Amino acid sequence: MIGRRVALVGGASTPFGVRPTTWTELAQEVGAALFRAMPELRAEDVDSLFVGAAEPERFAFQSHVAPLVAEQMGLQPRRILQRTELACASGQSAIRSAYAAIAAGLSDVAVAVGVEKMNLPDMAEANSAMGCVLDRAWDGPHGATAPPFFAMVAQRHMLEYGTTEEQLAAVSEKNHRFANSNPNAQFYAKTFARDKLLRLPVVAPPLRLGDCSSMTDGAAAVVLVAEDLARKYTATPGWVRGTGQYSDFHNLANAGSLTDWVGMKHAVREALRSAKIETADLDLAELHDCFTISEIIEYEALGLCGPGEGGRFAADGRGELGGDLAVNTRGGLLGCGHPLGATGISQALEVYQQFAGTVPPVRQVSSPEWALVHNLSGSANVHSVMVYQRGQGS
Amino acid sequence: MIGRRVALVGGASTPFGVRPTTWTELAQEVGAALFRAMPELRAEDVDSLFVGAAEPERFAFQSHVAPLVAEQMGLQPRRILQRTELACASGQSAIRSAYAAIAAGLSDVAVAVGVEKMNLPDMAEANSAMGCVLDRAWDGPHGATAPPFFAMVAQRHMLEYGTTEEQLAAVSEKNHRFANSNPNAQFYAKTFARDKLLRLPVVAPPLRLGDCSSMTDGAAAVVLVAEDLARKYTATPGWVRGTGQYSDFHNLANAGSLTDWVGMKHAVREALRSAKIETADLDLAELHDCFTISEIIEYEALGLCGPGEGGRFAADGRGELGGDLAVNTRGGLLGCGHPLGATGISQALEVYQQFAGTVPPVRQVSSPEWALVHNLSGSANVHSVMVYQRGQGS
Amino acid sequence: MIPAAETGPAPVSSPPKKERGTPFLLDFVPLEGEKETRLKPFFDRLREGRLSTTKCPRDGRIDWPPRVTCPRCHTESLEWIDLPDQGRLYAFSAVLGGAPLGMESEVPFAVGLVDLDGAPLRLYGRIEGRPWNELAVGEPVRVETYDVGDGRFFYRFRTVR
Amino acid sequence: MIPAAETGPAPVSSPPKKERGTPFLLDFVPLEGEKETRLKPFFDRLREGRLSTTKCPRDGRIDWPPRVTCPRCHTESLEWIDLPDQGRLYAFSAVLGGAPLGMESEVPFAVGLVDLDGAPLRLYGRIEGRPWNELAVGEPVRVETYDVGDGRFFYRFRTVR
Ligand SMILES: [Zn+2]
Ligand SMILES: [Zn+2]
Repeated sequence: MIGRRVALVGGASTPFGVRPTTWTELAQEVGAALFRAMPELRAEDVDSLFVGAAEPERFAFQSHVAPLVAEQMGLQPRRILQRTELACASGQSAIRSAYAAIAAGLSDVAVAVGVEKMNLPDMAEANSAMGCVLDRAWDGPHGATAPPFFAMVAQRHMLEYGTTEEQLAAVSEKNHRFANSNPNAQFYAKTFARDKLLRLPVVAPPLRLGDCSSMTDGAAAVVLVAEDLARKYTATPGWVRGTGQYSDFHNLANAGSLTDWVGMKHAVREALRSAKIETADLDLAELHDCFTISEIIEYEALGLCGPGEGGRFAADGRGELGGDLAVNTRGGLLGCGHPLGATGISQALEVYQQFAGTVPPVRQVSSPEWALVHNLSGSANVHSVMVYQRGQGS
Repeated sequence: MIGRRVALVGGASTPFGVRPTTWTELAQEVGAALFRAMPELRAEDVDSLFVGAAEPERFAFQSHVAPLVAEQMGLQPRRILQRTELACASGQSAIRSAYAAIAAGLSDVAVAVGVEKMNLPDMAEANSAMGCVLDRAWDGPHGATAPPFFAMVAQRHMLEYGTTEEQLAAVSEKNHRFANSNPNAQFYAKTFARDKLLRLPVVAPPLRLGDCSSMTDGAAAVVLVAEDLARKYTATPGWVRGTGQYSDFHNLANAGSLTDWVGMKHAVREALRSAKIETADLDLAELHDCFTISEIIEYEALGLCGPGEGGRFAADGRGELGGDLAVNTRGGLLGCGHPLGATGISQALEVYQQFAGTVPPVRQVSSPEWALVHNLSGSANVHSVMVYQRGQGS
Repeated sequence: MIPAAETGPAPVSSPPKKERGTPFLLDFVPLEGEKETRLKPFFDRLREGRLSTTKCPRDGRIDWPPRVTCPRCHTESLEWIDLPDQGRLYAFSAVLGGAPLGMESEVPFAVGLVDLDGAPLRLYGRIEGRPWNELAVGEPVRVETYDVGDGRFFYRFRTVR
Repeated sequence: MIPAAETGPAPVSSPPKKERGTPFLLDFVPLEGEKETRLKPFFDRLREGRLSTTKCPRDGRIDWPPRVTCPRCHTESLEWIDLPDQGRLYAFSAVLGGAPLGMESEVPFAVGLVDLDGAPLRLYGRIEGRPWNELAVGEPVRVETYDVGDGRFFYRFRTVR
């Protein structure tokens, strides 16, 4: 990094779930929630707006959403305005764009907001939208969507390492349990014991319903500011310290190993290198648990355990609060739902709230200093990682 | 600006037009064209990729296009990878994102590429895609697309200022004439005299076919690098000196004056302020002539003439080579076609080539130093401006 | 502290079902049901022939389109007000070709921006009543609501001369 | 100097026309006509029952999907080669619900990644022949091509046991 330091200073979220609202109304809701959550933030402070949204053109039949969101939120950006798209990682891409803009001096106060409305009158259309995240013309005609792809990942992991359905369920149970402390989570009020999870219907063998994140409606927003403005908004800024991304392939034929996520290792290494820390320094991590098998392989790619040991890591509770590393205290994608563009923003919001000490005690990490946020997108062909450090006391 | 200086060091384009190619094939073509045009560029130099594309989800039924483009172009981004969308200004947004990333030290060598495939088997579907650039749910059901909106802009400009069809045709004739020097232009081989233009069919009254840019397939790419790397790639870098954007409104009810583009004035002012120059310092400008009336109002908003004088400015040839300011020497959107995401990239490529002195003499500006690129998007509700300065001799 | 958003009804447990007609992603008309939008009152009023919008009770300003939150003070307690049913053409044009899917058979059709009488709103809409080449800037039009064909309602303008 | 790209046929003057069937933006199968893709030779070969791809004559490597430019050296002079019609299941799963539009009636269906015999390619595709719960990793499958119903062709795999 060369430019200014950049701080995450607050944010807000709408409830996630199957919402009786349009895409546009979700953008209004998150605007209202943001200004309620940050009474010291004035609309005219916000010079830039970065909208993370995966497929509004399809899910909402609406393009050019950046100015639409500005209008909905009551903002009038005068420096930078754009939407960033990276499928499931669109939210983090919006944050990264805000980070770069502020560091470069092109923005002082930026809002990064994610909005997605995935529950449509005809869910087959929504499934088609999910299908075109992969290589539509070559893999799509076969019926390529995320569940069968990640199911094959799980099958290979089971075959190569002996990973079990029970170990998958351990991830799901943990994240759903954390979601019971998060009123905005899609599954806030639902409990999922491991034996219940193992009886849920198979969606894409070997994955059951509880192994898969949901089609979710929701929006979330965070505010990032230049270093000299951070204290104006919060006593507990989360400083952006590192970033890494890696793109391996697109067509599934070019995926290489399904179980060794080389791209994630590259992205993690770059993010940790730029933050000048190691995995062992982390106090919490938001890992992209679009499927239970994802979190298991991410434990490995993050270096929390060796190749193939992710399932046991999960079953042994080493990703719990009080374990080796608290993973997905927010409830993860499994417990919160996965409104594509909003997910990465919601993860960053959890980091901010953990640093601020404002999450319910049942999921509060003790005095966290370092946090890592990871998103994969598509068929895990792109990995995106950011590292945050809690600001020292004012 | 706070970070490093950023240079535009080269680029390439596919032919624009109604192309017998898929979206994906266009991305391959532009990759090949880029590496042919810049033999000193190696794929492994490129650490970041910014894809400007307006609606691949609809025009190509393909989302998550950033890794797809990486695969098509033979790139493997290891720092930043994302797609940026701002409808008609998506290409410039990709460049702005690359600029911010490099200035901030997050990237050293970035490719910004625009791809769009707008000619579909059923053009009514493509028209629907254009419709959802505006407020789909509230203006869309009435049949809101760009032509009737800009037609109303033209009607008001004619009513308020006496602007004539002949003055509109002057813009179209100029830009089509410039396009005759650009082999990649959609209308490279077609000539349009003013009287011919005035006999073309009316598309949206008072606008005729020749007043409107086309639905176009095409791709273009440019390379931006950090200051210390510029000389490795070119003797004539175009330094990014300024940027400005402004977002006014989204729903058409909130447009305010149709003929006074306040948002463009804001964006121009910010871009010129950051570049520390004035309009009079400019040697060439690429203005977003999606319609002839657009260029006329842009003359005014850029301060080349007073309110309402844009039509006469055009008819008097003051936007010609040798006039007050050479505008759209590339051929503009009218002459080149308007593949949404590729347009902003193609404009930047023209700036680079003008600085390098490699365009045909018939459109070469004499020793240009300062260039401005403008894109509007949607219903001119967002304006995006960048300013470039030619590097001094090595 | 970041409170949970206190907005809107609680999440419901299943998405609304729709018979397959025009695919959603080619259907410009908004979904109007209570499981689909928090602006159902707007569409209920349309069904009664009333064009309405929301007004913020704090600042007294009206917005278009109707909203679920005020863009200025962010309150969610907005009031519904009926809009004038008369206005004047501020500008107009027509679609003579290049219509979106589903609208091709309506070509040519006129569209315009209408300054509502006595309300600070200039609405875009279809102009029915006379062909586009007989319209004039400044002429009066009235608001009308209509069934789009499947039970949903929308609004448009009609010439009065 | 930046030369114009020397790629592909010259622009043509009018877009291809298509009878209205499934909207393009819900139709996963590629367009196969000469006005739509530079990879028409691939689809012509599919029509002859041959699965093929492109090979770069400079580096001797094959790519998937077939390409119009080499991703390594960027040449546009690529060769067509036929691919093996036999392979083995590397991994598989099935779609038991949540299928995209147009595929709902095919549920449940099996999909898998197939290592082609003697070619360094692992292709994704539909697995026909036996239900998903009777498949096994490592089992042999063969390539077959088929008419998708409107004259376009695509490929899939079929079990051989
Ligand atoms: Zn208010
Ligand atoms: Zn090669």
